[in-house]
Amino acid sequence: MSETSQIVRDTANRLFTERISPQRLLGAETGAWLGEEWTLIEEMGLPLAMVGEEHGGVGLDDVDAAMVIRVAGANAVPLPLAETMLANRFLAAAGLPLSSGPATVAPVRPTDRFHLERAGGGWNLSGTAHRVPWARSAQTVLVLAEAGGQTFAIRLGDGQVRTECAHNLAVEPRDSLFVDGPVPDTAVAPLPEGTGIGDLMAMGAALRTAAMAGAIGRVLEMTVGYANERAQFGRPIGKFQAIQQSLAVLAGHAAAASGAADLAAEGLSQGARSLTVAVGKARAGEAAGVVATIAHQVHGAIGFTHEHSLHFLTKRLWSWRDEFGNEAHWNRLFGQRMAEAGADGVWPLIAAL
Amino acid sequence: MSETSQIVRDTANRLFTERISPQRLLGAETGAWLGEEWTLIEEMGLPLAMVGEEHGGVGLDDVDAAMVIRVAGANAVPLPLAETMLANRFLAAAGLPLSSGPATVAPVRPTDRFHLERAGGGWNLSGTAHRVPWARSAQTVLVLAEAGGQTFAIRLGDGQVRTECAHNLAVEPRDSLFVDGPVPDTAVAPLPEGTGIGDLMAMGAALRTAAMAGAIGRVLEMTVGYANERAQFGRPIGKFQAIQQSLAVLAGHAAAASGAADLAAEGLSQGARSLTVAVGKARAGEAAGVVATIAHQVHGAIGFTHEHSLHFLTKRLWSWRDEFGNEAHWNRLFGQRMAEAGADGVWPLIAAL
Amino acid sequence: MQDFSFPAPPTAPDTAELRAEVRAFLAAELAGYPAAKRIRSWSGFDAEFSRKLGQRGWIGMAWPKQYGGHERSALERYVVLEELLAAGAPVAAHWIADRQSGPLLLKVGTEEQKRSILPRIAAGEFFFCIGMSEPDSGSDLAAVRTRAVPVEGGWRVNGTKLWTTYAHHAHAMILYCRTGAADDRHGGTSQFLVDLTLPGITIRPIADLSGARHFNEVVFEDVLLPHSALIGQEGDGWNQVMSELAYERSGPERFMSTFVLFVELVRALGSQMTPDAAGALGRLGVHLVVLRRLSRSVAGMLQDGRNPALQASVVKDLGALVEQEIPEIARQLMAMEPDLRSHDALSAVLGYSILNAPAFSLRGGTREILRGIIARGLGLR
Amino acid sequence: MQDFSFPAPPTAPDTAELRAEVRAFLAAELAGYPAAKRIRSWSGFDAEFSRKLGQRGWIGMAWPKQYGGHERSALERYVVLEELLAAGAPVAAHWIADRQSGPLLLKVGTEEQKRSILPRIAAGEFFFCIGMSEPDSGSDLAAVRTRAVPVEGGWRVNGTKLWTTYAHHAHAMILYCRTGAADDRHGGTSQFLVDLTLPGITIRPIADLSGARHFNEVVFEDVLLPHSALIGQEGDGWNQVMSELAYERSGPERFMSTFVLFVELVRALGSQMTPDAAGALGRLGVHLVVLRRLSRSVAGMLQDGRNPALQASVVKDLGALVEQEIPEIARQLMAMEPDLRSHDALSAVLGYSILNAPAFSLRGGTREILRGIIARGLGLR
Repeated sequence: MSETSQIVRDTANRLFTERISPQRLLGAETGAWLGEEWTLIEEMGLPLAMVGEEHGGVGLDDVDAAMVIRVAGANAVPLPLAETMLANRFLAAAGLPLSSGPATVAPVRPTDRFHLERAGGGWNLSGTAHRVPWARSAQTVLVLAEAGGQTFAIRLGDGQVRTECAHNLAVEPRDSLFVDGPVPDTAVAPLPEGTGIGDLMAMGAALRTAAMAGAIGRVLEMTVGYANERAQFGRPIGKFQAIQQSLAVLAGHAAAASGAADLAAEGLSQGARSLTVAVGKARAGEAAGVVATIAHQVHGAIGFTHEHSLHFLTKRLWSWRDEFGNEAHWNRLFGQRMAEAGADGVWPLIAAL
Repeated sequence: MSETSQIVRDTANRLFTERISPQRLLGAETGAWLGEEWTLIEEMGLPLAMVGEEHGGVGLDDVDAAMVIRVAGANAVPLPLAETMLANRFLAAAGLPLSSGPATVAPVRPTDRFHLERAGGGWNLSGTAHRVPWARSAQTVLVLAEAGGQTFAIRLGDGQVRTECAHNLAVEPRDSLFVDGPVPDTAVAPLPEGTGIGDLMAMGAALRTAAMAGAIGRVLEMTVGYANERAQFGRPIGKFQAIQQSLAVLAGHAAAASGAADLAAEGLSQGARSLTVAVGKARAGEAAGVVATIAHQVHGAIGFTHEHSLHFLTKRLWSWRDEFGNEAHWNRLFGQRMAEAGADGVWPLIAAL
Repeated sequence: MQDFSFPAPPTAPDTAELRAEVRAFLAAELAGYPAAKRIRSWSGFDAEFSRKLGQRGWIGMAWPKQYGGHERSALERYVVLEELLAAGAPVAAHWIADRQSGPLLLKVGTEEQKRSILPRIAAGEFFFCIGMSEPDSGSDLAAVRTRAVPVEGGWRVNGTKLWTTYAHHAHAMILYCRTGAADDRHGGTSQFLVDLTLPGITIRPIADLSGARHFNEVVFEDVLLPHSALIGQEGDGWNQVMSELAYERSGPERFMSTFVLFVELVRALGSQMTPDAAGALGRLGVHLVVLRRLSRSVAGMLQDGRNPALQASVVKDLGALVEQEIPEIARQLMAMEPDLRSHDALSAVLGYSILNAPAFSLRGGTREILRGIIARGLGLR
Repeated sequence: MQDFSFPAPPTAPDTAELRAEVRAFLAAELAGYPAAKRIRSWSGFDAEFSRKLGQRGWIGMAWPKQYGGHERSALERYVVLEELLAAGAPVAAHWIADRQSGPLLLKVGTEEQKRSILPRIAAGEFFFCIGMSEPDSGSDLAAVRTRAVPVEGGWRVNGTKLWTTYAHHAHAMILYCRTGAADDRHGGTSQFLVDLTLPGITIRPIADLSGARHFNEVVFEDVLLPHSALIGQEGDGWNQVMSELAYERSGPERFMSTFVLFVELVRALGSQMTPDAAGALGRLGVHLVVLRRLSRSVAGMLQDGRNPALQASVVKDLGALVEQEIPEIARQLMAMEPDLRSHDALSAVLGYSILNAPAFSLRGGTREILRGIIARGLGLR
């Protein structure tokens, strides 16, 4: 890891660890917007992490940007950092102004699509996207839509969208977003040749993979710590072989999730062309379920309460694994690539990753 | 359990336990035919267990007949007892003479079919069936085939079939059977209305379920016994919690397999109309894999040797679970029935079993 | 190695009529009751509904008539239980009392306790909670610290019970606590029948991870219990609790907690199910059918006066796995995001199931504890 | 809690050319080599093939040239290993020597040992077996009873080694045995370089459950070893063995044992794969890709002189699960009966895989032992 990477990572980690307390997380669950924390994050320049300096960004390496999200995931940061990073990346690619506040992206589900067409001097955009992260809080919504065989980035502001509230299991906003109306020419720009909606899905998946790996690492620490503290039958439960074997399984999946996040981060820049993003999201998603199950089993009833912090992480794991494509989605995609490669092409395909 | 059932069960168990030694099992693996044991089994009347007294059989209750196969499974009896019982059942149902020696049945795979047609004064039968149990040793082969919308039983003798040797993982004969030639009228008879080839599959599945439950029960005993004997790190491995937890899982699957075999046995008489056979074969097949895995894990290297007896049972479990339809086959059938019943019909369907 | 066998369930008198009666009742009572509520299953609390069940004679079904029971067979009772669960009926109010508090009193209670309490349970008007777990005594029941000290006129209780489900709605608690020396792990404990309105009892809510309230902390501060509150023999608490376990661990509630999700999944997949989806669903159905067989077998053994604690542990261990597997399979088959508050029934039901699934292998004996019991039965400990 | 991290694998000098070279070699050498033999993978013994690999410089690749090595990087070596395994090449003859006997000698052997043995290993002409397990010492390595007693001119060895893979084909054994007090569990052991042609050594075959012979029992009766046979320090056996484990547990052979079945499965399913089959296959592929990443990371750490024993245990534990899962998924997808001797490649390969899969989580450290090591690394023991 380069020195810059280390500094960014440590600084972000310090900020999140200091600020994202259980109280703030409980507040976020009741719908509070953590404005102070967002301001601090903006002051660090993190929302511009994935934008090159030539476009006014910070120009972090994509792998380092993913590491920031990993650290955020470990702290269950209840803010649209990944989404704003992504939105700005696409805005910059299209030559549109960056977002000056929190932003989000749409569509985020493989089946949702917007309809964009020329209307008068400008454009008309219509359509609905569901499960859009933080739509209610976004000052800018980046929408991708296809028209005439090209993919366009559309920069929408507050007044141009209607949202309906919905949530993931961690009570993070996952809203429905409705658009139907004119958009000025200045807010619409084509993306570079070869960039498409699939890239948004893939890059979102890569960042969720990073977040899951972070959360899983923290869950491992918490669970080992708890096992060493909690006594039953006269000794810490971590001394019981049954618990030890379970925690070893947890650690194995944590290692796999970490490797998966590394693979996904390395593929991030390539968007939908990257198979390692598919691999990463699928593998980390599988780990997420196993890890949450074992962590709760070891924590027992106490981990099942709202007071204990475990659920801030496990509820996110149960949510994130299904966002930007669940395991079945990405496993299937990888399987189809193997089928296309044919039996004798399977190994070359794997060895190239 | 009735007194008769108890007597049949105990007598069969005594015979198998006394006669089916590891040496005999090793002999069977090298292709030896256990003629003495077969004679003793015939003397007990077991091949006629599923034929009513009015047809010259023993007239055991089907549930008791399945129990005999369960006991045989527990002892890994390498003889075509289930197949001969089945063949005789169908021969009797068609009014054809029973088999006077070992017999088998065909087809046994969902995709294999024979072609039967009128030819001159008699019939012509042609076709191939694979994985036919003990075909090489059978004096009688019962073939089921459809003609003109009816299902016929065809009684073939030694000279009328050609076989090619193949085996399951326990090195039990699972031969390919080739038929192509005339069959006299006296060897062909229609089965009662409503009886079809599917019944043969289902009844075979029910008996394999019984055999698996027997073998699983014995594997549980052997593995617990071994865990209590084998010492590592200064105490019996059965004292280690990791082993205890694994054996508890094994015991759970053994209980499920036993219940599955009970369900299948109760459905045996109803053949393909019985959903409990589907349930039983699928559940016991799933248990078979888990049980064999845990048993070998606990036994360690010693259980992996040809000298130790564990493999006589585990190799049969790995084979039987795939015979007469594997788990996927029967699970799918049950799932399709649920789909046909519709969401609100699922519970009534389950509660009726 | 103890006997692990599961005899065939008793062949009951024909239960078809009873079953039809229950279904008709539920169809009427629960018309329009949404799947998002049905999924709560036996965690759904509705005192009015319980009262109606009592009026139909479906609580305390197998108890003697002299105590308000109906002297029906265990299998008839089983039919009612499983129909309630399959429909996702809100049965939490009376469930504990019907399943274990009543049977405990019937077995070892005083004539006075039986006469005063059982008829009210059977009427669906008197609800119980279980006072077993404590802050430092979850899996290790013998480590309870709550203590009842003999005083003039009865007992004085001090201590804290935790995870007491629906204590805030219950009328009474079966309290398990120490009455003897602290170093006598199993011998020095007793059970008491506690009126929760007594002075000195404080019930505090504990929110679960989804923010819902059903757990409580129940604090006893110098609570005075009359002599008549003792259940069974002083010092016999451990044995009495152990004999409750087969009731607690073998019923259909131990594998049907996500059955409503299963049904909604079949609904969503519809008739154009792929063979693989049919296989995945079929497998779950297969597991449920076999579990039901084993569970009914235990019900028969209980009716025959046997103690199938081992078999009950097997049912609960296998059952929790299937209950937990259903949401995992559902989300892969449907590729949907779970959302507890969604308008979409499947998403909401899935969300509820995912959030609650971890509890299935904790409540009523953790997976590790159950497997330890099974290992002991195998002769390994 | 120890460091569990897996750093990014080193960015090697471009290995594309080497990889292409190996593939071309294998395509030529293994043309017509059937899948039923390829599935034996690193259990397939072919001395001639090993010699050819030696001639290509693909054994002892990372060792110093002075000992017959080729001073290639760990990642280059990894490329060769994984290409061999992916093709199912018969590499058993030299595998142990290349993976751990050679590196052990290189690390702690005498100059004489290094000069006399390493070049012959690298030439693919000198094969090793491992003398660790004993009848009463499987998982509990510290319980070995075979003993070397100092005598004039060297050591006298008595005892029995078990499960010694390919001892009957190997030239030498790395013997792990007791040289000190029996009550010093870890301290009193040493390692020796044993010429298997010495008098007093008897090698007896042990058939595995399929009747195949690769295991042996190796009995030592008053076998005299010269002083020069001692490897490393007397009494340091335990530590030396422990430092071998990261080599033994992290390589691609720990997750590719059924890769040939995986390939045949893709072949059988063909291009008209259902989405669900693609999902099941894809998932296995995903697991393999991630394992490969972790395994290459460990190779990099080994090259850097670190001791990633913990990470290696993780790779082996996760890897065995996938190796074992492949046949289970294959049989459900194809609905075929496994038959070791079938003419049908898939059935034969499946049969071999099912019969051998149990060994994957036993050999080289049982699943329970590995998880115990991981738990210790987590700070739980």
